[in-house]
Amino acid sequence: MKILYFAWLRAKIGKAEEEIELPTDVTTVAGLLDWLKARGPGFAEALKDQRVVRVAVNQHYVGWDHRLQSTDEVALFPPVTGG
Amino acid sequence: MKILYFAWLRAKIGKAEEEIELPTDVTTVAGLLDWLKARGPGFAEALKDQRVVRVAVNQHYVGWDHRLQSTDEVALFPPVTGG
Amino acid sequence: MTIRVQHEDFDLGAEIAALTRGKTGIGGLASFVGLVRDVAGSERIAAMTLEHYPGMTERQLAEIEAEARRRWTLDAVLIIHRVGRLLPGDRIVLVATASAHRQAAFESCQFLIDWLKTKAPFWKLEETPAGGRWVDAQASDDAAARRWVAE
Amino acid sequence: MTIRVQHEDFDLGAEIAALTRGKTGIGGLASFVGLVRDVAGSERIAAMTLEHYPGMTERQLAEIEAEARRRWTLDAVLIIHRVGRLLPGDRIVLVATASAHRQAAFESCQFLIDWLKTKAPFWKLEETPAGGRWVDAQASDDAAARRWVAE
Repeated sequence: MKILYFAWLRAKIGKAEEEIELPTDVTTVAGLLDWLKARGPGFAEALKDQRVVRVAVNQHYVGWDHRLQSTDEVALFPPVTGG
Repeated sequence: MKILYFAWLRAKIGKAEEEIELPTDVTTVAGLLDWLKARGPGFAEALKDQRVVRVAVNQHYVGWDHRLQSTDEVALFPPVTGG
Repeated sequence: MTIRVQHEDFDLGAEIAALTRGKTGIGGLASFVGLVRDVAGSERIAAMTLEHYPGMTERQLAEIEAEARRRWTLDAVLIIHRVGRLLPGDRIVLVATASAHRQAAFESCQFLIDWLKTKAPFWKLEETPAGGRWVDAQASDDAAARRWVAE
Repeated sequence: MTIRVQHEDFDLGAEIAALTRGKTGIGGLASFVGLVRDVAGSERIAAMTLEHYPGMTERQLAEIEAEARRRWTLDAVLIIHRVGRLLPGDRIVLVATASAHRQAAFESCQFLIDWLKTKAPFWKLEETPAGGRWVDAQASDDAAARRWVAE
């Protein structure tokens, strides 16, 4: 699974994207975030307040309950500030 | 007194402007319109429905009761349609 | 000059660039361009002639601009209105407002065009297949202008 | 192309002329240009870098445009958003809509910028005297976007 990070999430996590092997017990977006948070202090810091984390799967916004596929492109980013 | 006519008021009256000598008993805008209407069929036709006649004195909108001076510039025109 | 009544066309990009140049406090610029349509109701329009009242028109536009500046904090205001004979697709009017915040820019821009349409002495004569026809004032324009009074 | 995400600046006049050319049913064109301000709160901004999510950004903008076209009868829509490093006074975004009637043009233009600001994946990094600072989403932008849902 491809994961992309943007803006201050990217800065805190320290990378713009990565390929991960999704553990079989991680099936939803919420599960993915919990799993990511345990991967290190940068992840824990970036994802500690999920109210300011937006998630897109295959370039569409999704909620915490969204079920993941191993071929998905997942993106994590803060609320948008363009315009 | 200088009087200006615009748009279809000008077309119906047949002139864009004229100098008139204001009769001494004509003191208001309403009085002026009554006096003008009696000057000929073009005037009567142009001024028959005063709901669609706007009046400006010295380039400011005024009401029917506005008191006139002999040195005023009076303009009569239909509701505006610019923009 | 922030208010101009002219026969010539205008260059939107150049006008807006001149309006905002050097003003780095501007966050948003709203603009409206009115164009000559080729139909009015069910009739084809071959051309449109715009007449105005020189002197009073500029004065009214200045008053409308002053009112907008009383109501909103604006960094720049521009009103250009053409007169004379225009063809379908031709630009008639440009209204642009700039402010630190976009809501003020949008609202003041709408206010200016709404009030311009009901207060500034311009008149349109349309050329239709049946001959010349003076455009009637629209009740919808009066209603649009009135919402700025009720507030 | 009615939707573009690009590093380069844009020429407002040329873009609008191209958008309306030959479309003589257009009566009004509303546009909004967002610019980089030199202050944010009390801090001076030396520059601003805009980041986006290539692919999703264009997709979101296309969805926002489609929603505007469902809600209003529009003759033309244009959205240009710049990315990369910009300086105070630089143009960030252009949204323009054209319709037979000015109210539809104004409303749809406001709708597009309101929804763009809360849905399209762009992020701003400001350069302040204290260093880089990611811009926070504004509650006022959420409120502006929500009024188009309640209707």
